[in-house]
Amino acid sequence: MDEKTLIAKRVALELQAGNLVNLGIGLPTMVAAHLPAGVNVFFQSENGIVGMAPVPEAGAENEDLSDAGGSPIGAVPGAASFDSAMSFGLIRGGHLDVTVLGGLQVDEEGRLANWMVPGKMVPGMGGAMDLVSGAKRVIVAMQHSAKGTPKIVKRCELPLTSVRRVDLIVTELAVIEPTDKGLVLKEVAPGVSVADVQALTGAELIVPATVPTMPIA
Amino acid sequence: MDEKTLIAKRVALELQAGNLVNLGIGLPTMVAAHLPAGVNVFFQSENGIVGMAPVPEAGAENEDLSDAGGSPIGAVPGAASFDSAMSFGLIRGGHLDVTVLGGLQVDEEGRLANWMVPGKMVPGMGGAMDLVSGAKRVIVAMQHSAKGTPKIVKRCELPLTSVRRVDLIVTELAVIEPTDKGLVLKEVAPGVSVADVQALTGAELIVPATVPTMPIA
Amino acid sequence: MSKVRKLEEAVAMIPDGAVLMIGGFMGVGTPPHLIDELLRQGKRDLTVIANDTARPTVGIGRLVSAKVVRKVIASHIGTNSETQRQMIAGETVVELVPQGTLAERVRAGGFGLGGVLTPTGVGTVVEDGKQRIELDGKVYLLETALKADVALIAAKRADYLGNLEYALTARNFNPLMAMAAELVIAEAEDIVPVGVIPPDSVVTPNVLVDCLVAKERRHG
Amino acid sequence: MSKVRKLEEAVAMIPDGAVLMIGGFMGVGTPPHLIDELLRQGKRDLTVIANDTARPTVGIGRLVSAKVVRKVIASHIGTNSETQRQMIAGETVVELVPQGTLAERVRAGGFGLGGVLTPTGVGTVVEDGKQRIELDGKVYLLETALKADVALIAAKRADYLGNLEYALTARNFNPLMAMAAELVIAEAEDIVPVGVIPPDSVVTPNVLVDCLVAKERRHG
Repeated sequence: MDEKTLIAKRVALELQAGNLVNLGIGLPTMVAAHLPAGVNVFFQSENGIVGMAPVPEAGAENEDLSDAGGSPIGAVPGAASFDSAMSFGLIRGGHLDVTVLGGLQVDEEGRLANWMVPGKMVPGMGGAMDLVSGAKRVIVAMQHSAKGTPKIVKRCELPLTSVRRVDLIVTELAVIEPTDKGLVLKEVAPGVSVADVQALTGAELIVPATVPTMPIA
Repeated sequence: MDEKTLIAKRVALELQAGNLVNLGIGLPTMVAAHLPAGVNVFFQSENGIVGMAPVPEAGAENEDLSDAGGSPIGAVPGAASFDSAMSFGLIRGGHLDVTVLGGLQVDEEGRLANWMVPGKMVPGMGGAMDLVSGAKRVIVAMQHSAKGTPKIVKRCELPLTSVRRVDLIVTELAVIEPTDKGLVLKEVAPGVSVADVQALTGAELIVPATVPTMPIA
Repeated sequence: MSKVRKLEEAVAMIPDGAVLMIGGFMGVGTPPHLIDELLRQGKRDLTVIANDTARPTVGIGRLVSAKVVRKVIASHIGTNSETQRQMIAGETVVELVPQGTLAERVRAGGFGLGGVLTPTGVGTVVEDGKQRIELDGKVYLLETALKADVALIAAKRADYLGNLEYALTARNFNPLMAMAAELVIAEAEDIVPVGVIPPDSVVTPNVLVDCLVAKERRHG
Repeated sequence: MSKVRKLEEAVAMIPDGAVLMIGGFMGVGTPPHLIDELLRQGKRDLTVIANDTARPTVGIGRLVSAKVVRKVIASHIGTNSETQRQMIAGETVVELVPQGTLAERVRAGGFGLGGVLTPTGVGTVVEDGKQRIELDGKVYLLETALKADVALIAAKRADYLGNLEYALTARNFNPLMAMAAELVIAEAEDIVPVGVIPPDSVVTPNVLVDCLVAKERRHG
């Protein structure tokens, strides 16, 4: 299994039936394909729909129905569409159960930076700041390091997305939970040791007596 | 012609084709029946519709379609319904061309009091404060005095509805325009003299060289 | 996962002393069976946030007449002499809020905003105790968000997931309140299979509704 | 009083240097013929308020590529390398606003609110230069209203009075912007007789629309 699939599968285990979920562009989008059997969730796309689905088959696209990247999507029966203010009312108002977002850095306090690299990449925050500030649960799904440089760091050097502490970090090496005491190592990936994780992490990890392996087959 | 009909007919002359108009409960409601021929306006009811109309005939009422007083209304072709936030967005956002409201007092600065008599009448302001603050034009339609006591006064004793200067006052005796110089007497009713108006007015009127008679047949 | 519950089960979830938002405007768009059942179960000490209290025998007015309301936050009580009497007699606390401000305060609660700046009420008694904020030479009042424990919603049509549609002026405060409460109970005139209401016609998305009151059977 | 105008007449009303709000999200819900005609008439020095600038050859991105935009206020430009290049080169001013905040600022402009208090952006660079307001121990940023000279709206269906309906995710910022500009020009895929669109399906009431662009004839 490649690293991204492993991350997506592990994140999918966090979703519960009936949840309203927003998946960021890129890796987080893969989560939708790995929902456990019987877990039906509603996916929101922040451009204005609850109930987005993949396009059912080639030729079934509609010009007025797209995801936040502008790509064609489908809609489940019972979907609802609305304007951008309502869409972010759902996000900011605490009605979104889970958001899964990519990350550039997460620090010891669980703060995420994922929207800008000064002087290099200025894409804009899009909906990320609202999502991280407003969702009931924020899960960061990202690779553990970028070309060997840790992405989990003592203190974010990149501009923050929000000062809100994220709830969970899922990487190809580990599951880490930011708490008020620090970053707790909750699980390691199959075949990965605690030492492996710590070696690629730029912040101190709190390591419990036993660290289970991710329940991914 | 009775006094209220006179007032309603005169106010109706202020409306222009295509205007979005909100009529308050009571006397202002009568304005709708006296629109000049060819002047089509849209009436808003603040409980959530643009395009309200009288019920066309007995038996054509609908339980889900009422005015701000809860009485059955009709709807013109091209009507639109919406929630209360949108309704007041139209009012507060400057999209409402004219509001016609009743008054308890209007003072020299053109400030209206129409929602409360402390210790006696505490109905609440309903939509009045938003209407007076937000409409492009505010017309007060009221009887000139209450049992001989002037309702146009030097300074309102009753709690204000808004500090915004209203645009026009229409009574059974006169048409008066509040300006930054004071209250200007614009018209008198048929058979009424300037002295008659001043005698029943509790504030100084600015009287131009010629004061025409209301163009009401 | 149908959200449909029996009327008595739905209302049993509401504790005495709850802060309720109740949709409707002079009774139009107020959920009639939920009001009936609140009274039947003898709920008390309620705080009601609503546009008005209708008339003594209509909609929210029935709760006021039954003296189960401790506090009312509304834009007017002028059509209900009993609410006025209770207010003047000090039996019920009444907080009057301009209608457009009430709509925005409820919306802010549901949309995760702390409040809004409105010109309405500046220079009037409504200003008392509020922050004045000047922007570009214009003065506004800072009006803060309202939230509730429970919202009682009247819809025209629902699907079994809880997507809601409203009709004409019966919409009023309902969709705003459906965003602003911990527990959202909706009463619909009709409940249809999922997929019957087109996405563009849904005004309140199903994820906001916790509980849908079963309608009474007309057939069989 | 039909509001229908020829495309070139409608766009001729827009002066150079105008502040435009343009609906759409990655081009979906952006009025294509209005963009075409802006370019054909050589409008310039525009300020564009929009969710994004799509891609260099799509929607609002075409205005950026033609270098007729002086300033962009948007939530992201990540999909348009040309906007990024112009920003870094100092050719175009880009102001980035969180998407939900942008939606509320546009709405506030149209709804007559001075602004809103949002938790989004607190403690980030978005906070720079803004008032922080604390309410009940929670910190918010005061985000102020945005208005425009002209709004360019894409609708699915209009009637001849100007009532507008939208489809699915092509709705996005359109109804908000239709409230917030002095002049509102709407392009609809279809224009139907008055009365065809039911009142509950109208999202933008006709009184907000100044000018409706005629669609091209398919028959006859």
